Amino acid sequence: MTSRLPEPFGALIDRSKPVSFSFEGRNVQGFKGDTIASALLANGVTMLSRSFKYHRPRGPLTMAGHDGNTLVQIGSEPNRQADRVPITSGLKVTGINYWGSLEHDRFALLGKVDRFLPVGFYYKAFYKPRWMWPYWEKLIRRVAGLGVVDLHSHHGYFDKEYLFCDVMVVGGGPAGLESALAASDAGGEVILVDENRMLGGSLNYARFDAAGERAKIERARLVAAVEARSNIRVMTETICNGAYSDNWYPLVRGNRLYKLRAGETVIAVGSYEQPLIFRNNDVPGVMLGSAVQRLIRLYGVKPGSRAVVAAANDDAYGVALDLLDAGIEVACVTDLRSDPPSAPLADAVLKKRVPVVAGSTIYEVESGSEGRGVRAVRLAKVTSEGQAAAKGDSFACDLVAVSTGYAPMAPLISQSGGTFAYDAASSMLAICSLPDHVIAAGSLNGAYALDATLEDGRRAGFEATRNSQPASAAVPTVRADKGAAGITYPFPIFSHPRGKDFVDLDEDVQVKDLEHAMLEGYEHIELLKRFTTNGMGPSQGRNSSMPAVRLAARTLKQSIDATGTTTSRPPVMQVKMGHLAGRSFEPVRYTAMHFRHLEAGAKMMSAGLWMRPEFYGDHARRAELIRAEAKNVRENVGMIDVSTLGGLDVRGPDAAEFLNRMYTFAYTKQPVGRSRYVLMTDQAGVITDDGVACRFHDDWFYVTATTSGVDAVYRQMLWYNAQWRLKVDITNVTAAYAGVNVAGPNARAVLQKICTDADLSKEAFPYMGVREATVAGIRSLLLRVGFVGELGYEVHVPASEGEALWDALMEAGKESGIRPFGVEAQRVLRLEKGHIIVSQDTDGLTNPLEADMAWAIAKTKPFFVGMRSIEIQSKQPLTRKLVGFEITDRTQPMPKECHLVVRGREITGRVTSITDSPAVGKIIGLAYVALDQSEPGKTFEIKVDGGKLVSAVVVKLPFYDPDSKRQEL
Amino acid sequence: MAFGLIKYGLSPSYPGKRFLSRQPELKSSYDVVIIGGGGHGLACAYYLAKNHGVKNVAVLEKGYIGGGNTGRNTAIIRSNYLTPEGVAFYDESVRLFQGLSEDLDFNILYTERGHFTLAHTDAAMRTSRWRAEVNKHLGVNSEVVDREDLRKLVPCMNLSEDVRHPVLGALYHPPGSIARHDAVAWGYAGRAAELGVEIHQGTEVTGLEIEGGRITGVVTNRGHVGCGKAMQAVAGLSGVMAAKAGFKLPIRTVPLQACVSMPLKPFLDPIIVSGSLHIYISQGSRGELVMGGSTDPYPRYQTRSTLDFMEGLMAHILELFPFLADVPVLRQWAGMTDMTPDFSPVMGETPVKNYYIDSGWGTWGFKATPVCGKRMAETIATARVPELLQPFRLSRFEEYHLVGEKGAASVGH
Amino acid sequence: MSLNPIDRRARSFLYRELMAAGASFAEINGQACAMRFGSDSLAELARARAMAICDLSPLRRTGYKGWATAEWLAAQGCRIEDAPNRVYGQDDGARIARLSRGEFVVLSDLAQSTTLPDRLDGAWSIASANGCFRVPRTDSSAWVVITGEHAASMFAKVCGVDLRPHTFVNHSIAQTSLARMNAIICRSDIGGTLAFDVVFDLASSVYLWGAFLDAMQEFGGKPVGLEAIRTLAGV
Amino acid sequence: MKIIHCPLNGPRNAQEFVHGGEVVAMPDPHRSSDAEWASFVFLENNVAGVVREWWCHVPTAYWFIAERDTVRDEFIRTYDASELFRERVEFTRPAAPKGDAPNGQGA
Repeated sequence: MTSRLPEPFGALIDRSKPVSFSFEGRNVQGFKGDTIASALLANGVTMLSRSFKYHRPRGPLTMAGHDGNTLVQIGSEPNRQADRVPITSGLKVTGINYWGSLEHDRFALLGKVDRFLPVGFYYKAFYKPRWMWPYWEKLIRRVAGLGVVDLHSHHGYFDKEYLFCDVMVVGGGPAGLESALAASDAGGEVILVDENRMLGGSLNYARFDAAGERAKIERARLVAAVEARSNIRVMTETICNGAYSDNWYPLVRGNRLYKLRAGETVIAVGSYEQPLIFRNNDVPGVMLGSAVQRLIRLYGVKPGSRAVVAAANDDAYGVALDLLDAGIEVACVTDLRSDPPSAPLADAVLKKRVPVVAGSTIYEVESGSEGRGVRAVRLAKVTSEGQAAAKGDSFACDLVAVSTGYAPMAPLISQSGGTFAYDAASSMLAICSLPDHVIAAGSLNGAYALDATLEDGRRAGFEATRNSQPASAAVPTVRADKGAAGITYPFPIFSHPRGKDFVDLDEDVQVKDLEHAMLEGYEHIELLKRFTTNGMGPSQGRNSSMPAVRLAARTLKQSIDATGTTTSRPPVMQVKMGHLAGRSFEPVRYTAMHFRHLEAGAKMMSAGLWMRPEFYGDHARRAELIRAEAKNVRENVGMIDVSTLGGLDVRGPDAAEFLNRMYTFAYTKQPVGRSRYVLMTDQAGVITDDGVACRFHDDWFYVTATTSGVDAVYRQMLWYNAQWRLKVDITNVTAAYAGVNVAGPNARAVLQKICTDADLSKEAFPYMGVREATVAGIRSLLLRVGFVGELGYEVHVPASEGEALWDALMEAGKESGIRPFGVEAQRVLRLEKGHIIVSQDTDGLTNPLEADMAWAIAKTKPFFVGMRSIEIQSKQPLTRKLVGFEITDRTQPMPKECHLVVRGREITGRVTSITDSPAVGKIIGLAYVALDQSEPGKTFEIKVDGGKLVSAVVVKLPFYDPDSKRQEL
Repeated sequence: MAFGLIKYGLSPSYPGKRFLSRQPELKSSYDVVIIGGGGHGLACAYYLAKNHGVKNVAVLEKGYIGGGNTGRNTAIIRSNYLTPEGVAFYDESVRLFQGLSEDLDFNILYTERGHFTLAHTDAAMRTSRWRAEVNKHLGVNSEVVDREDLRKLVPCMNLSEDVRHPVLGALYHPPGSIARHDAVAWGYAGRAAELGVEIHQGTEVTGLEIEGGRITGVVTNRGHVGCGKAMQAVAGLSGVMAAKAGFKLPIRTVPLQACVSMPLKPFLDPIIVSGSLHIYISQGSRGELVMGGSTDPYPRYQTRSTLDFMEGLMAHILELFPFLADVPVLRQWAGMTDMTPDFSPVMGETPVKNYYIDSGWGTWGFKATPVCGKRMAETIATARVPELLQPFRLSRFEEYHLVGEKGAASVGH
Repeated sequence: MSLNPIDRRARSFLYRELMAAGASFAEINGQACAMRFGSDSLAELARARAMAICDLSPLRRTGYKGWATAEWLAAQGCRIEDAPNRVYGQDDGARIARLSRGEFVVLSDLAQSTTLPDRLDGAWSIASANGCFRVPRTDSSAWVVITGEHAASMFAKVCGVDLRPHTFVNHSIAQTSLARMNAIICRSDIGGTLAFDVVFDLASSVYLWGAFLDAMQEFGGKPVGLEAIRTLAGV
Repeated sequence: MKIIHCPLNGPRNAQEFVHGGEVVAMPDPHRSSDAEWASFVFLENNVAGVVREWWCHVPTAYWFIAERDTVRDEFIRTYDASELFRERVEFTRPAAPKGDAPNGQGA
């Protein structure tokens, strides 16, 4: 039974503050500062999870969030890391990925039949007979997968903040602290980021001298110095979770994602201690030496009572000394090296009469019932690389600490574009190139001996600020021997005839799985990874990719570099989707009359960023209300908010020439005081937008554009004139004007009431006329337009006065029964007049000829955008044409927009707009049909719901008021 | 326990057989050289050998097989396109996929999940109906469903109206499926190799040899290789290879990104796509959520991930699935896609005689792997472009006969 | 007795938000301007010094752009220099923000003592325009000022440009994206208090107002009236 | 995220910009063949290397030109469009062969 150690052990825990939480339903006591894993271990709970494939018991391996063994479910949060998440009172923690209970997992059976589950087994079976696969797939999905999502948990508040600094230092260990100090000497702003609660990194748990004093002294010195610097901002419990272009870094802390832009970056994140591979190396109780030290020093947890230490460097002996200090018996140290060199820590261990077995490795762990814990360790003599003789002595123990080597924490370096190559001298990857503005320091940079680490930190901090250093200043020197050589065992893999020698614990990949995959031809390291899923699990290969590379290199008889390593991709650590989403910003634009629409019960709809009234009143009566709105326009007077229509001021001596080039029509001779239709095409001749151009002065056109098109139109205009350099200025004044269209036989009467300074009579202000005037005391632009086919006036006023205009017109129209109408009624009305809506009646390829709008193309202009493409297409036979149609037979079901026009198998077109027209009294619409179907009088068939064919007849446009008397009243 | 696995449990020595022969020396020439060992190139090689008896074929891959977009895409398979040409083409692909595991004797984990393309605007609803009608007319199973239907079909999705982009309905395509992308490449490679096709990894084509307007050979990092015919299937680098052949393509190379969450117990069966929100999401067989969006905002020959992609993607996914806020994301990556002006592929003949092209796959190349391989093999073997591929010819652009799929392909993948 | 915004034709797009927050209004330039919130003017002043937002939409402003605009403004007696993205103060308190070689925004002073915007608009006409064109900024753009020691930290939550006082010096301009909407941010400290004028799309007023209030919550930020801002300015 | 140095606004996050495509000279719409025109409209150089392209800073609707390495995704140089486009561009129909050829588009 493990238990707590007395102070000074347990630097992170506050023994005065007990915290109780629950694990698998049973109550657990810990202290403030404990992680879930440390508290559980302190209570003798060593099994935290079940493995992915065989559902074997698993416990902490790294105690640093670097393995997948500690994934747990916290309430509605799946796959949280128990060795990182601090306990809080009442926390409800459960295990994941079992059938039954964590203790008794029925899926554990899979471990017994693993012979039948070879690597990539799911590729090799289950697909014959075909109908069986869906059942197998469901089973596989149920067995796979880890945590559970709670479909009813709500979206917590996450947000974001931008950060800026001259130098960011990632990693608060000895190298990082020295870097930050050196960088701050130059006076710039430094941000020091560390994922842990306490600065110091390895100084907090590792042992650098026999007495165990050095770390304390250095830590005290460095932390005090850093805290004294006003230009160093320290961010602890903050994960630098990726390296993106141009020194752009996501920092995750609490519920906030910081996005940091750093001038220079010092990456001093250190290295991962690497596991030793032997049979049952996954049993709870087998840990990295550094994990043991973290438990003892940081959490005051006694992880066992009798330990075996596997060593291949002097650090392992530091672990042994720590174990002894913690009152844990060390059954033996088995050193893989045939004759371990004399070294301070090793000598101290020998002095303490701990049996040291040289030239031996762990052959296998003998585990308790169903692999729940360590019972004993069986050693074996190392005969050659990765080869061990038959079993040697066995040592009873309940804890195995493994310190046989390291690997640099590569992700941030590789993500920022740096590269690594294999360094045979140290048997580790070493940095061989770095991108600009990124500097590596500490053990990540191969500096393992503490003095070298400190020097390398100073050097990095200096280089990060070189530009602000006096030219004379010399780069701090770093000793030649940085202590990387001989600390990592070159081939820490001892396969076992009976397997369960796990290379990747996340995915239950054993040595033989990798060997078999290569036998099958998956030899390229990426193929090997993808086929075996080695390194693809929650810990992303931190512990497994290097061993896999070593194994592949040996099997294929090639160098590590030739074998290559797999690419590291962001994020560095798992990150919540909520962090990435943050407080999402979804812009929305309101017109001046927006709240009037709401007050009138409008159903609003999105139109680009804008909100527009679809219709007014009760959803249930939608169709009826839309008809009534349309009817009121035809017979009386209605008003629609057109503020969202794009508005562009095109001004200057070349204004007309510019419009001539941008639009298909001709504008140079357009009289002042008149408006003219504009149709825009792109260089491919495809219709992209339309509107009207109102000429208020020789040098001033006010051009309208579609609601969703105006921004693109504006940008296009600026782009073209950046090349043409005409004397014209283009200004997007969409938001500047609120606009309404007052339409209907009574429009003039209503408007004239409050339009004091303009004669609105047909003679003074004819159809298509435009002028300035005062309406309800507001200076306005008046446009006589005919989109809906009735006498109508668009009134455009300064946006800040739009609501007042709306109120005044509603008031003035009261006695004539004016009613607002929405976008839907407008669609009906314009359809009755045969006007197209760009993007509804056109698609991504429609040219003006297909849309039957040749009339809108000026033939003799020297140029307009799209002209040449239209000319080319005009030489080809049309494949389709937009026509008006009507359906007289009321007994037939009414087609819907986008129902197809078919001729047997052939699809000749589609309905783009259709309505049961109140004014025409028929079902009318627009449709694309084949050319030979496009003559008025021709009939064609529309395929409606249920596959029924409805016939329609082509008619001339417009459907309503053919000679347009009404709009020209 | 499935029978296929019993031998693994019982035989004393490992019975798995090598699917890729150790790399042979390059021959001095081949009847057909296929440039690019992705799913498309390998499938083409397989069908050349199987359907047309053309076995003197070399697939030249500069990296490892399936290492390009085959191994980077999100493995969605569907045929709910917009144009009759597109629907017919992808429909044949879906049919081939359905029998592919047996055909290749390799489980590609092809699983029907159902595919929803959400509509948040009335314009999107119209496009949905358009696609549904074209699909149905050509015998492809698609229909428009409204919000109420969605409540039943995807109960966990947020269908409330008080969000910025409320869901109005969707295009529902029951045959929509997912598969294991690598398995498709490996399966084709294995069978092609069995039939005598040579697959050369680590073999980069650095130049093309063209005499009198016809292809005669290729130059590789391993020396010269003669050929009677050649096809390029190098999505992402199509323009670069075409330039070596001396012609231009209607293609921009634009990165496309995706990401996966940590594995979760199954909760989401269908594939959900939203064009307006630029997202799609499905849950793979291992339990991970596979998520992606639209292509990057500007072209480049690079596969570096960006943070802004993840930010935008997650903001919108959480609008549809707020309960995923605490789900951890594990890994993101990118591929390089061939974007064409009409969002349709470019296949078939080129200005260079006997030099064929398989390109313009944008974000929808994986789902076309079998049909493209089969039909390009037919094209190469018979020197006749089958009707199914005619609409996608390179010359359609100067003829102004584009195949407009933007409405169906821009995010749907 | 406070003026009701709807008693005037011209209305700030924010008047509903301001009323809901308890503003008392007074008439400025023919429209209702939020002068104070509640009765504790000292607390409001303190807030303005710490973290606050104030709607200045009723205040006069105008804009001009075109290839000959700089010359025209100079001819009207405006003092402007060549560097774009700088605010140039005028003797009468008006400020001219130079957005580019050819585009300018003219902001009046808090006391509304300057007549420059009106003078310019009076002097300009399309007939006489020669490479200089009026931009209706009062109509197209909302105007708020964000003040207080925490202002820069608040911006860091909605804006990707480094606006910290020592990097974004007084009279600097950033034309950028705020909470994904385009905006013009001018640093114009008021009586020693850090302050940013923000000029942005009028139609997004309600959206951005909400985004600002949400972002300033952690700093205790709230709306303040023009009086508090004027007190900062000592007018 | 990339930083793009806008000639007007200085260094800004790439999110503030939109890409406008490669700078290509428009062929004379009256004197070029149909094939030449279609190639201008649809075909891309899609260079893997340094390209000269249009970028727009959205908040200021400011178009400028950037030289960018599409393989390393690095901006080499950005400058105002007037460096390339100095002359007013005229268009004429062949019938009236007055004025300059319309492809005086610098690029």
